[in-house]
Amino acid sequence: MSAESFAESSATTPSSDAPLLVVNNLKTYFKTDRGLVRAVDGVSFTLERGRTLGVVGESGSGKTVLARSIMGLLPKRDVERSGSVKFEGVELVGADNSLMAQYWGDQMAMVFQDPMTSLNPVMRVGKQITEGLRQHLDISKDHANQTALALLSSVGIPEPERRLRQYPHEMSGGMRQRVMIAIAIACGPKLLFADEPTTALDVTVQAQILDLLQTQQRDRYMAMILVTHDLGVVAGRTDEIAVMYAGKIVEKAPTKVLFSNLRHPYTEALLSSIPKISDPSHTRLKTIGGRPPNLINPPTGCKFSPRCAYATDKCRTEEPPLSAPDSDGHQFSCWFPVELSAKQTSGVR
Amino acid sequence: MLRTFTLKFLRLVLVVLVVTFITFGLTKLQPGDPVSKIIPFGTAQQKAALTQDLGLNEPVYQQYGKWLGNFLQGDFGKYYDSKQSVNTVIKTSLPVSLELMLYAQFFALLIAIPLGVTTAYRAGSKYDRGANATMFALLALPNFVVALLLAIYVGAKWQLLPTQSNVIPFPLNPLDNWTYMLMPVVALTLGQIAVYMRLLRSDMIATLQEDFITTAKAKGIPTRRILWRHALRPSSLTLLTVAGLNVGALIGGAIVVENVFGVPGLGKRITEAILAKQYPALQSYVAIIAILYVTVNFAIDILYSVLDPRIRNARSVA
Amino acid sequence: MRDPLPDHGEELIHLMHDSEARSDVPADSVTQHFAAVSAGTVKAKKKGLTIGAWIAVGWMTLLILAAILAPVLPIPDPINDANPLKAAQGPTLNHIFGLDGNGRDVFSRIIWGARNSLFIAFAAVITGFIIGGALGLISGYFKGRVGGVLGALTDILLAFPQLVLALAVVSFLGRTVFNVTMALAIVSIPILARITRASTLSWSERDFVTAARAQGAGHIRTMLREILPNVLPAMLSIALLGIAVAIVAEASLSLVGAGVKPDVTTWGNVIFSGQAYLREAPSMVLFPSMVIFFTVYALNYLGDVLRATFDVRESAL
Amino acid sequence: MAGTGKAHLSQGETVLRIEDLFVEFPVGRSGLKVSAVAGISIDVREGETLGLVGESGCGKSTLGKAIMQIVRANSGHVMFGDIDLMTLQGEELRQTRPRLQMIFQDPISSLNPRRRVGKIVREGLDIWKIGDEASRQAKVLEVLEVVGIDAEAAIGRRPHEFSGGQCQRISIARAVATEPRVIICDEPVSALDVSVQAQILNLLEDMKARYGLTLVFIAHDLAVVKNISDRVAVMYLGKLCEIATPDDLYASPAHPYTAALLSAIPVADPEVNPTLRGGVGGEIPSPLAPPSGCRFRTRCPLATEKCAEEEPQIQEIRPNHFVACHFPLAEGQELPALEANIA
Repeated sequence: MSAESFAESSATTPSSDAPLLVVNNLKTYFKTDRGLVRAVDGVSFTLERGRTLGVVGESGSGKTVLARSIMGLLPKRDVERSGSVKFEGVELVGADNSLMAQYWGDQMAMVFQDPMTSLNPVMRVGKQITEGLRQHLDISKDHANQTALALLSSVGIPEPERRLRQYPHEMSGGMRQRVMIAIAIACGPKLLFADEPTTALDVTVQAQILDLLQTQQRDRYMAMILVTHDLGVVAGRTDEIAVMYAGKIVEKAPTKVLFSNLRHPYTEALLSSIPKISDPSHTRLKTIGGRPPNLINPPTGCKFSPRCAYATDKCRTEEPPLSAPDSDGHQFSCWFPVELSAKQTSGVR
Repeated sequence: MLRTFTLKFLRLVLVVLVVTFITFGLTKLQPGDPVSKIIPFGTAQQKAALTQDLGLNEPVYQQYGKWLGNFLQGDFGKYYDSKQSVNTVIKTSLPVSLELMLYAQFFALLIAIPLGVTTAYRAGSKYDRGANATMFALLALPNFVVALLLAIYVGAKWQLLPTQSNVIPFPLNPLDNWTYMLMPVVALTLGQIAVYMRLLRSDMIATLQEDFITTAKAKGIPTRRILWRHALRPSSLTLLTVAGLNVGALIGGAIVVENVFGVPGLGKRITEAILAKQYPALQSYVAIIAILYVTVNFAIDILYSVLDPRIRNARSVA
Repeated sequence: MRDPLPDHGEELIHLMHDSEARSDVPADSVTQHFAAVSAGTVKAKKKGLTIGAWIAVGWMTLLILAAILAPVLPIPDPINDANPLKAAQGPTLNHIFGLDGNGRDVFSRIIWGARNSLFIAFAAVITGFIIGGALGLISGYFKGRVGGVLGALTDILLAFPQLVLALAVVSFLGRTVFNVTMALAIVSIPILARITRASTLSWSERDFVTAARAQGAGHIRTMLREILPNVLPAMLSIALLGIAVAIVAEASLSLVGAGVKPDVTTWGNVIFSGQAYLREAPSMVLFPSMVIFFTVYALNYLGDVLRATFDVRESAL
Repeated sequence: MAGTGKAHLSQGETVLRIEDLFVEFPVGRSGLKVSAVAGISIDVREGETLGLVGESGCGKSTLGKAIMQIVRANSGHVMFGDIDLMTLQGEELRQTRPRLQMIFQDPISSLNPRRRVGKIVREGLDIWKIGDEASRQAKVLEVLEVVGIDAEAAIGRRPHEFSGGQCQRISIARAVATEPRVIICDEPVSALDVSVQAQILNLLEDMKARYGLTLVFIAHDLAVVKNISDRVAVMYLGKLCEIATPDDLYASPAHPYTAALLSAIPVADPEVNPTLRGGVGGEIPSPLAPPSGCRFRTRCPLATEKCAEEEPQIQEIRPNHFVACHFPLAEGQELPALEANIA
């Protein structure tokens, strides 16, 4: 296929010894009329090259803000961002946009949720792909067009020549998301964010897009952060999963460990409230009582305590820290983690 | 595409017909007999002859048909008394008004677009708030107030520029032309700047919040390019339409401004015709303005569907 | 009870990405004026009015009170108390706004002018509000043939440049207060019809309208109880701006000699009569112009506040 | 896919019986028409929950609205008891409203932001003048309490003061207030977070038991539909593919489309390799130009020429398991995995 055309780009920087991405105590607060919204409230993790991290949470958990905060895509005004994001050892928190622009699209890229709105409606698809290429790689217009063509076929778009000349609205949702992926991988980034990349798509198309993301990620040895609310989406496609609640990571573990040995009551509740295809019809669902947390005046102690079935006074007053990783690399923040024996997730399917 | 074009064109024709008919009907609704107004002291015989002459004894629709027939053949009628042809008047006054409006439109957009783009980008900053507050005040400043202020100070008090002018055609003497045009153009332009700037600003702010702008940013595209290449085009589509529709306000403004400065344009001629009760002439003027207005908007409508690919191929996708 | 901000994190992101399709663009100068005015000066805010809004309310109250009380106020008669010997004077202690070309007190003429100008503007816009509102509500709600015909009707009315339409009506029918009011009403009907129609169209897409129909609510009940309360803020805020535009239009008509006859004191007539004395006594033009400016500014501002309070989106135009 | 035919309609009593329903929409001003619902027959029995499932553009929501007569169908019958709703107009149709209710997808949009919750829930009672003032008020309090809303506190508030899940509860309260026989639920949980979704699904089950309701449950999420339904109908491009009891349907789908849908669902189990399952490529074709014969054939790994020429009729392949396919999958037979997936 087209490997040569971007070989030069993906092989530019020699890998340094530092891990690809180290996020340390990242906080992102929004200033609003009603108070400070703690959308991301102290998140830390490390991501190695070529690995996949799934970030799972419900709406309001801060997962989308986290992705954009790491990438520096949030507006500067009314946003407080602190902590540290080191990309190959380079600190990105506090970097100005002109520095970030060298990373954006080149070193790190993002696929957004809604392919309908994330492409410029009045610009041809080809232009939207070559634009980024020509910004970062010093190549001719012709060369860029050739590369775009190769990219489109590599993301599985038939008749790429014709598609290049089309506008986004002339394509189906699945095709548009493929174009978005082509744009994101164009310059051979080392880190790809996929923010709910399939939520706006139909089930059958969703599977195709997830497969595509996975093959591209492996072929190009990209690290990927897959943000989603759907535990099913991350289950078979990630190396590690972080579960977010109220702006914090409440549990983080290698994917297989998390599903077989979950410790945080929120993860447990989340898993058991999803209807399972394998359960018989009319199976009574387990629910999580209460409401999602208020991010302006979050509850004291453990943020999940007001909704937690196991909560005690200690939970309501003292906030549990994220534990150090155990031998499996499993971390969780809970005073009274779910006991292995009490697990009710044997039939997770 | 052709089908929509035809449909829109038919609509245009229909609107013009209805508009001219309503205008025509209005002249018939007026109290009193026009003949008595033209020759109040004429004999009964003279009046009857004039009635005959003007075709006033025919049914309204016939009169309208006759007028329309003449109008379509380019005969816009005559003034009652002087028998001066409306065509001659239009020939000299319409270009003046068009020049005035074109200048106003051009300068308004020239100033408003960069202002709109930069304030949208720096929305909430001191610069933005300052520009915005100024424009908000300008919106409340009727153009006759601007015109009168200019006339009082620049014209009367400081005598920097001539008021009560004769417009020198541009090809004859560009400098004179501009000297006479400057104040009318400024009076007409100020309010338009505010309208366009605020519109573009709010559209740009909305566009800048769109996902595809984040996509462009995430591609590493420089801000300048995002603003001018990615955001301006989708935002300016609304501006384009409004600029077309705004021709209506511009015409109204031109009438007022021409009167304040005595610019011999169509607006001045219209008000003269009103005061002299020159109804046939007036009717042609109104018809010409309506046609001008509807045609400009027709053209913009077409231009719009050419510029916005979503509309251009709406049918092929659906 | 919903928490103040259950998921503001995402909400802010959504705010950043609030992409409402702007299918409907403002179609005439008042709606443009409206869109331009409402293009976000006043920040959406907490309950209560800002200082600016209070000043605007104060100004309008003062003006309306003066207009109503004009006959009992201790001011000279605007028409008959003429003193040709003291024509066209600048401001003095006795005549704070000066005297006009006939030696009449400009201050008194402005107050009486407010009486007539505000009456014309309010009456015109209220007429437009009722007729245009009804037309817009009906044509937006019944999208079929009825809506099409009414929509076409408003489009035709809108195809006239407004001032030209008003000029034509007044010059053909005569320069009376009634005719000027009607001319401005005719101008404001299609504007209000259009805004109401656009707003109705977007609201009637909402599920709660379908839900009301599914409950068995008739058309009239649905229109009046479900849609109208939601459309009203947009209508009111454009009506406020419409009044501003009508005030300017009345003055413009007078200025080109096609307004109400000079024996009725309106702001337009006051300015018109001062035009001949620009050199001698610019105050004759300046003061009424300033009053018009403040009034239009106040009305624009209040319209904007109303829009921000009720979150009327410009895209709903 | 599928097809037409009525083999699956039961002989006995039904609450709703839809026959040969066609709904067409004009496309812009082009003069073209798209059939959102293209000849569907289906019935709903007393007290059951019928699940309607399919991807976007399959016509499931249009079908729901056409049953409600909110969208008027072009032809066909909608028998509600003994009455054909399609023949009713104006006032006669209005009279059936309290017996047939609807719940919508977007809980925020389905409540009037300018009215108070008490008034919203009372609307039906007020329109139909059911009972006196006191009994209406009592009914409002009752249904609000039943759906789990603090009634006394809620009636004076406006919808924006409630969360999405609570708004959906209020919608349900409004729907049951007039004591309907049937409620059409149009994607009632797809706008909600999973934790709230479970609450609403449980609530619907409770309401059904308490008020003896019959539900038509429209959704795109197969797991949700399975959880709540007594029978599930799968739709594709305006036609019916397959209809069966959920346990049977999900265990051994007979229509290749059903099988593809099922295999595409992401499973929350890391042991399952998602790329090694069967599936289908491509996307739903434009409803403007639907494929000839079986509408699914363009994406079907099993399609033959026959599928292009002949539209399959609905047939019973097992007791209470109907499918519209020329080559239905046998029990245990799996859809061939996509080559692209294996590669």
